[in-house]
Amino acid sequence: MLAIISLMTLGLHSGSTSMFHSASEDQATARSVLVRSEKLYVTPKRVIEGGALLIQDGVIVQIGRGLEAPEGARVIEGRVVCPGFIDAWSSFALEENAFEDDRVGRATRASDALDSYVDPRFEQQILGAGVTAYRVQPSAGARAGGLGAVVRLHPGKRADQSTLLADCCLAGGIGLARDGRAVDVFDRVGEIDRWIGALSDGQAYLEEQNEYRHELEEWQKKIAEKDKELDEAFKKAKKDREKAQTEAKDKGTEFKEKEYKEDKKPKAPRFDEDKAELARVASGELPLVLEVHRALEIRSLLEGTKRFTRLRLAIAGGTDALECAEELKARRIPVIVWPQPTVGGRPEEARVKGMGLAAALESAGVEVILGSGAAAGIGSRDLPLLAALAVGHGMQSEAALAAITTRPARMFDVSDKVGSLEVGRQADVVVFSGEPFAATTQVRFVISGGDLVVEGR
Amino acid sequence: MNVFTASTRAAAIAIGALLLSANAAADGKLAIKAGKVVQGPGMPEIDKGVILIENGRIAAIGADVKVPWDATVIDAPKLVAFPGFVEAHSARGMDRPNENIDPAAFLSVRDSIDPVNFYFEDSLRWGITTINIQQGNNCVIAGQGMVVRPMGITIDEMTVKTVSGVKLSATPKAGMSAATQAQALRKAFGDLQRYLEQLVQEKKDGNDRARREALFQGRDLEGENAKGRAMEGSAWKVAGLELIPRGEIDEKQVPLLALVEGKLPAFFYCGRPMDVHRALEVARDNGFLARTTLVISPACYKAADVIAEAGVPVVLEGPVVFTETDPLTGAETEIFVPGELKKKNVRFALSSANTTTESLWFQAAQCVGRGMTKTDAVASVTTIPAEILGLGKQVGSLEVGKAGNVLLFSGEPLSVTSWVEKVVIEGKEAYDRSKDVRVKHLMAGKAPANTQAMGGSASAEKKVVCCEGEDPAEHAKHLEAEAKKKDKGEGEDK
Amino acid sequence: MLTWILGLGGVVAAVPVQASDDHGAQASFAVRAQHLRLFGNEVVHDGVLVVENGKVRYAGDAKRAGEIGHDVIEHDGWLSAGLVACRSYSGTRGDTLEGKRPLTAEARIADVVALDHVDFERALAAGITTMVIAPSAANVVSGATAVVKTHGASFVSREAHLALSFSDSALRFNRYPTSYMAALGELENALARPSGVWKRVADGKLPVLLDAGSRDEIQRAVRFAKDHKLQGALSRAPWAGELADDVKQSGLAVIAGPFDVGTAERSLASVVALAKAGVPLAFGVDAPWNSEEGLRLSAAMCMRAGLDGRTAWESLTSTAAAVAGAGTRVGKLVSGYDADFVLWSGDPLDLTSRVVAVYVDGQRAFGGAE
Amino acid sequence: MSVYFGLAIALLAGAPQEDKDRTSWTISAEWVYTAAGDAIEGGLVTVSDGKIRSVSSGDGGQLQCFAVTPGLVDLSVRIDRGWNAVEQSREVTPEMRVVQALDWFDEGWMREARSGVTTAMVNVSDRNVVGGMSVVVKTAGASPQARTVKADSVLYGAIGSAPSSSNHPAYGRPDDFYSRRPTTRMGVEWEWRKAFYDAALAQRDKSKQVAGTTELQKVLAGEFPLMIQAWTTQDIRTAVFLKEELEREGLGAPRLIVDAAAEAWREPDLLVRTKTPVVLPPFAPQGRTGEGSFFALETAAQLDAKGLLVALSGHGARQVSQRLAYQPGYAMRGGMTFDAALKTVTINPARMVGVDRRVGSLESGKDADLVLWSGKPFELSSAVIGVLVDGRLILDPRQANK
Repeated sequence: MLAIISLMTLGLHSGSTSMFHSASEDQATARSVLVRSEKLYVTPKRVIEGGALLIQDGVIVQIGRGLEAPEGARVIEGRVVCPGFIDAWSSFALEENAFEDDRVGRATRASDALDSYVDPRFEQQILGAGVTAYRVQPSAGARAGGLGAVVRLHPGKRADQSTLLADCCLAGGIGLARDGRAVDVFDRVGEIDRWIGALSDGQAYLEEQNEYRHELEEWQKKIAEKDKELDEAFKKAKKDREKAQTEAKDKGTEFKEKEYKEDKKPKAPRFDEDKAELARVASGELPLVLEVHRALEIRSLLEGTKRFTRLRLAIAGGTDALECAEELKARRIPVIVWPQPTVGGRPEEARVKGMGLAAALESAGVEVILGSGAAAGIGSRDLPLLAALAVGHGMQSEAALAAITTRPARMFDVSDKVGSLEVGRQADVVVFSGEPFAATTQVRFVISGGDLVVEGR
Repeated sequence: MNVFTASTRAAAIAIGALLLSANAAADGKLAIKAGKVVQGPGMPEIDKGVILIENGRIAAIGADVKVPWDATVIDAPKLVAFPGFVEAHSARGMDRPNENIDPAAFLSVRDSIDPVNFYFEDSLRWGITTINIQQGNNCVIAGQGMVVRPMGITIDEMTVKTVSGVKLSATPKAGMSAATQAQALRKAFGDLQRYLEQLVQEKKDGNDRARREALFQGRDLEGENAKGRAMEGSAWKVAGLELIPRGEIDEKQVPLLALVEGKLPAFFYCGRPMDVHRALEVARDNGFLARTTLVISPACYKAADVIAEAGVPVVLEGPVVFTETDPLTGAETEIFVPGELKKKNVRFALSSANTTTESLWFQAAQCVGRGMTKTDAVASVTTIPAEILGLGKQVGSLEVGKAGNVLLFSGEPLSVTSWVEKVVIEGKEAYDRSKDVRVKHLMAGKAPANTQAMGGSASAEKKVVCCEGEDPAEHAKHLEAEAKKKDKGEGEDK
Repeated sequence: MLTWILGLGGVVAAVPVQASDDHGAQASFAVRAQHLRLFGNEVVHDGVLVVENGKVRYAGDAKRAGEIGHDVIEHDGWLSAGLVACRSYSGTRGDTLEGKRPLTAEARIADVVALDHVDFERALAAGITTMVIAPSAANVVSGATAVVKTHGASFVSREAHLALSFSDSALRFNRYPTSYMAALGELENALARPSGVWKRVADGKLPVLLDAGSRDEIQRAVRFAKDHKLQGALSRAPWAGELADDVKQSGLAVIAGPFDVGTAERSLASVVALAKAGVPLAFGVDAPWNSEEGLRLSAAMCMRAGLDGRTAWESLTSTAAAVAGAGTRVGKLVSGYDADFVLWSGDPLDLTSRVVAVYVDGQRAFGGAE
Repeated sequence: MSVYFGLAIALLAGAPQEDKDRTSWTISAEWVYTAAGDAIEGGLVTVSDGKIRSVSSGDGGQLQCFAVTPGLVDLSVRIDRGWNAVEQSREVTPEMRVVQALDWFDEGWMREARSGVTTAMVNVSDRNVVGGMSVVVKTAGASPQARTVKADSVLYGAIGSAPSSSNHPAYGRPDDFYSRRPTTRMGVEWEWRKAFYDAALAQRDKSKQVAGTTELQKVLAGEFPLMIQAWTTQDIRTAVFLKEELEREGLGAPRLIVDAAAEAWREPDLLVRTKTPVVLPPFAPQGRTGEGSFFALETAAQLDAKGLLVALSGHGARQVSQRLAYQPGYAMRGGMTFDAALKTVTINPARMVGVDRRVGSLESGKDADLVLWSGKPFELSSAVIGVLVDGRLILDPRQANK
C-alpha cells in the first residue's frame, strides 16, 4: 500500500494548525535535492537516458548526466522522472457553490473562491498520483466562467499562497444545461452572439482607452502652449483691463470682463472591470476557454471569432470537435478533452465517451490537452489514468504526456514556472518506479515547489 | 429604514463620545450591600462588601464604606454582587437586521432599534447591561452600529455610545458566492478611491482653468486656500484631498472614507476559516486593520494563528464547543474553541446566541468546565468585550469611576442553579426577578392573567403543515428530499 | 416447475453475424501471439491458441502445440480471455424496473434484453465478451438476472441470480414497503415457505444478488445470507471492505464499482481490504449509463490503491465468470472453455493497451482484419 | 480544578492499543454518586470483565477525576429516526421491530457515548399511530448482539398531531395511501382504541388475528410497557383515559409510560392517580417545545415531589449544552434536588423499562457503565472527561488531563 508520508509535520486532524507554519528546520537542509533516474523526461520530446537534475531552493539549477550531489543535499533515485502533471480543468478546493449565483461577471476571480482550509489529505491523494498543479475553474453549473487561475498543490501551504498565476484565462460555457434545464437551440446560438458581442465590446473598450489617452496628450500639449501665450500677454492684458475699467467708470457704464474660451478637456471613459478583462482577451493577453460540445455551436463560434485575429481561443469538452478538425488545426485552437459523462439522459443517446475523442483529435492534427473535468473534487488524482486510456485509444504516449505537462503550461502562460524540467523552472518533479502510464508503476516521490511532499516505499 | 434621516445623522459622526443618559438622576445615590462582591475577573472578592454609586458612577467600593444618609440602600446579605455582562456584538433588538443594498455604511442601526423589543427584556433577565447592536451578518458592507443599555423607552435614553463601528462581512451574502463577495468588497473600496481621485482631478482642472481665465482677463488671482483636510489613512491616500471641503464629499462615501482613515472601528464577520483571510486582507489593504474586530463562527478556530499574527481581537459567535466532522471518515470530534484561541493567545469575547442556554454566563461556565481559568472565562464576558467596544474605562468591572452596572445573583454566579435577582444600571434599578412575570410563567407554567405567554399562546394547536395549501403528497416528497439531503453518507462514493 | 434451460439450447435463431467477419464460417483456426495471458498470473511468451468449432482445444506454449491443422493468425501483441462484466443494463433500453409492485420474484430481465443492441458493440470495443444483465435495484425483489455473450446473440443463462435489495433505494415514501423492517419481513416470509423461484434459492441452486449501500445495509444483507445459507454476491456495497471478516465468513462475493473519475479513496481501499481478506471480487459497469471502459478503469484505480495484478486480472475474468455462474465455460483460456478471447496491443492490465480484435465463441466480433 | 484541557477531549483513538479492549479498571474520585444510596466521599470503584466488582471508599485508582456517576440512561434518544425506520403503509404496525432498521454505524452513537449516555432506548418515529417495538441498546460496543440490552422493551406509539400530519382526505387520488384516517387527534385516539379492541376480540376469535395482534395482546397482559408520546395536556389526558378505559372494560391492564410529557405540569393528578411514569423532553430556553406545548421549568421537581417516577431525555441533541448530561442541571434550576436529578437520568429510566438489574446505578454485579466528571456533575462549569461502557474506555480522562 503506497504509504504516503509527508516530510512536513502534518498535524493531521488534530485540529492544530501547525501544518501551516513555514518550512521547519530539518527541511531547510533538504532545500538542495539531487534526483537521479534511468530516464529523465525534461520535456516529452527531450529525454535524457541516465539523466539527473539538481534542485536548489525550489528551482531546478542543473540537469544532465552524472551530476555530483552538493554536500548536505538529499539524493533521490528512481527509474523514470517526469515534470509534475498539470490538470487543465479541475474544481479542487473551490467553494462548492462557487459561481452559481447570478452576480458572477467576467471579472470574477476563481482564485477568490479557493478554500485554503481544504483537508490536506485530499491534496496528498492527488499528489500521490503525480499531479502537482491544476487550473481551477468552476464546474459546468456556473453561470459564467470568470477568471481561472493556476494553483500548485502543496499540503503545507494555503491555496492562496501557492497560486502560480491568479488570472490565467477567461472561461465560459455555451449551450450548457443550467440547473437541470437543457438550453434550447435558439438560446444556444444566442449565447454565441452574446460572446461575440462581448469580445467586440472588449475591443471597443480598448480602442476607447487608447483614443482617450491620445486625445488627452494632444489637449495637454495645446493647453501648455496656450498657457505660455497667456503668460507673455499678461502684462498687456492687465493694462488694457485697467484702461477699460477707467473708461467704464467715466461713461457710467458697467465694466464687463473679456469672455475667455478654451476647448473642453476630453472625458475619461467610465471604468468597467468586465470590459477591461474582455479587452485583455481581445488583445490576446488572456486566453479564452469556452466549454462547447455540439458541432453547430463549434462551427458558429469559429465563424464568429474569425475577425478577432489576436484572440487565443481554446475549446473545452468539444464532443463533436472532430467535425471541425481542419479549422481547429489551421487556427491552432487547442481542445481540452475530458471523459464527458454520458451526454443526454436516455441510454439511446449515449455516445462513445472515454478518451477515444482525445486520440481521434490528436491524429487529426488538433492540439489536445487533457483535463479531469470539473465535476468531482479530487478528479485530478485520476488524470494519469485518463492519459493512459487516451493512449489505449491510439494516442501517442509522448503526445499524451505532453497533453498533461507542456501543453497546458504553454496554454495558460505558466510555462516559465512549471510543465517541464528545464533549468530555471520551479521544481515540480515526479519520480516513478516504471513507465508513467503502466498499471504496475507506482509513484515513488513527488517534489512540489522544491519540498518533498510524497515519499512512497 | 428612512434613508433621509439617516444621512443627516451620519454626517454628524460623534466618534467615541460616551453620552451618559441625560435623564440619569443628577443627585441619585445608591448603596448596595451584598453578602459577597465579585469586583471583576482576577480581582479580589469582598465579603459583606458595599458599593456606593453616585450619579451613575461607582464612588466607593469596599467592606467598610460609610453609606451617606441620603443614599437609597439595597440590602442583600444572601446575594452575590457581580459586574454587568457586556455583549460585544449582537444583531437583535431590531425589526430587520439586514439591508439588501451592498455598500450601506451611511446607514445607522439607530433608526431600527426597537426599545420595547423582547430581546432587551431578555438581556436584563440574563444580566447583560451593555450591548453593541450591529447589523446582521448577511451583508457586504452594512450600516453603523451603536452601544446601548437595555433600559429606557427612547433611543436617546438607551444610548451609551452613538457609533460603535461599521459592519462588514467576508462570508458571502445570501445569493452570492465567495468570489462575488470578494469582488463586491474590492469594488466598494475601489469605487471610493476612484470617486475621490475624480473629485480632486475636477477641482484641479477647475483651478487651472480659473488661473488661465484670470491671465486672459489680466486680473490677479486671489489665493485659493484649501478648505478641506488632507487624507490620513495608512494603506492608501488620495493626494490633494485637502482641496475638497469635507462637506462636499457625497455623504454615502463619508463613512467609508472615515473607515479608510482609521477613524471608525470595523466589525468583520467571518463564517468560515477561508473568510478570515479575506477579512484581514481587505482590512489591511484599506488601512483599518488596527481598529478591526473579527466576528467569527466556531469553525474559524483553524485560522487562529493567522488571527494572532494580525493581532486583532475576535468575538466568538455560536457555541463554545464546535463539533467537526472528518470529511473522509465521518467521525466527529468536539473542539473547545476558546481553548484553541487561548493557546494562540488571541483576545476573544463570547457572545450569546438567542437561546438562554447559550447566554453569556452559561457559556462562561462551560469554558470553566473545559479547563479555562475562572479569570479568563469571566474576562471574556466582561472586561474584554468592554475593551473591544472602547469602553474599557466605563464598564466591565466594579471599580471606582466606572459605571454602576451591578448584578445581584441568588448564588455562586457561574452555577446552573443561580438566578439574576436584581440588575442595577448606572445606579438605577433596571430589573427585579420578584416582579418578573415571564420568569414566573417559565418556572411554573401558569401564565398570570392578561400576559402573553413567552413566545406565543400556549394552547394554540398548530397543525404541522409546513407549506400552506401544499398537497400532502408533495409535502411528503419535500420532506423525503430533506431526509435524503441529510443522508447517512455511507452510501455515496464521491 | 419452470425447467431451467441450459444456455446454449435456449438460443432461438442464429442472428446473422456482421459481414466483416470472414472467419465466421471456418469453425477452427489458430492464433499465435507474443504473449498469452491464460489465467491469473499465467503468462506464456510466444504462445498459440487453437480454436475448434467455438471451443478452445489448446492454449499454451507454441513449441508444445505440435502440428496445428489449421491456418494461423499472427499477432505481435498480447492475447487473453475476454473480460466479464458482472452487472450491466446493456440492451435493456432502460426498461429494468417493474414500478407497480415492489416484489416481482418471477420477473426475468432476460425477457427484456435486446441481444443485438448497439450497447453490446461498445462492450466489445472495451474487450468485454460476457455480461451479467441485472434488473434495477429499486425494488425489494426485482427478479432474475441473465448472463449474455456480447456477440452472437446467445444467452449463457436466462436465470443466473435472483436480485434482492437491502438498500434504501428500494424503499419509497408513497408505496409499500417504506421501511427496512417491512422489506426484511417480506424476504423472511418468502423464505419461510419457499415456492417457485424462492425454492431454488432456498435449495442453493439459484445464487442471489444482494444490493446494499451503507454499512448497516451490508451488515443486514450478510446476516440474512448467513441465516438462510444463501450463495451469491453483494452488489455495489462501496464500504464492504470495512466489514471484510463478516463478508468472508458469509462466503458471499462482492461486485464492486463501477468507479469513475474522482471516486473516494475510501471505496478503493475497501476493495483492497476485501481482496486481502480473500473475498472473491468482480466489477460491474452499469452500462450504458456509465462507459464500458469503466471496467478496466475501475481495476486500474484499485491497482493504484494497492490491489495486486493477479487479483485484479482474476476479478475481470475468472472470478467474475464464477460469480456470474459460468465459471466452467468462460473467463479462462483452458481447453474445453468457450473460445472468447481478445487481441491487445499490450498487457491488458495496462490502460495503454488497445483492443485490436475480439472473438466470441470462435467468431471475430470486433476489430480490423489482420 | 483548573487543569487545562488539551485542544479536544481526545477520543480513545489516541490511547495505546491494548487499552481499547481492556475491561478491568480501578477508578477513584473525590465523590462517587452511586444513585443507589448516599454518595461516597473519596470513593473507589473496581471494574473487571465489564462488570462492577466493588464500590467502596479508597483512592489511588488507575483513572482519577472529581466525580463518578453511573452511565446515563436515555429512553428517547431519537437517533437515526429517518424515513426508512417507520412503515408508513399502515398507521398501526405493532409488529415492526425498530432494531431491524437500526444503523449501528451512525455517528450519533459515538456522540451520545462521548457525552455520558451509555444506555439508550430507540423508538419508532411518531409518524405512525402505533409505531412498533423499541429496543434498549448500549451506545458503544463490539457487535450489535453485544450492544443489545433488551429487545422488544416497549410498544411505542404517539398521540397528538404528528401521526396524522401527512394524511389527507381522498383529494381525488384514492390510490395514494396517505389518503386515509386519521387526519385529526380524534382520529388518532380512535385508531388506538380500535387496535386494542380488535386485539382483545382476536383473543376469542382466532380468525381476527392480524399482524401485530400478539404484540397488542401482550401489552394488555402487561408483559411489557406501552409508551405513548404525548406533548400537550389533552394528549396526556387522552393516553391516561385510554389506559383507564381498557382497565374498566376488563380488556387488560397496560403499563403506560408517557414520553415527551412537556405539559405534565398542567394536570399532574391524572398521572399520580394512575402512577404513570413520565419521560420529559429536553428543557427549552423559552419553554416552547413540540406540537405547541409549553414545558415549565419546575415540572420535573413538581412531579418528583408528587412521588411519580420521572426520567429526562436528550432527544439526540447535537449541541453539547442541550445533551442529556446537562438536562439534570436545568431540572435543578427548576427546584429539583441533586439526588433526585441524578436518579432521573440513571436508575429511574432503567427501572421504567426493566433493565435496572444491569444498568442505572453503581452496584457490584451491574454492567460497568461509568461517567467521570471534571467537577460537580450536571454543573455547567464541569464536563464529562471519561466514559466507560461495559468496562471498555470510550473517553480517556488521562488524555484530558495532559
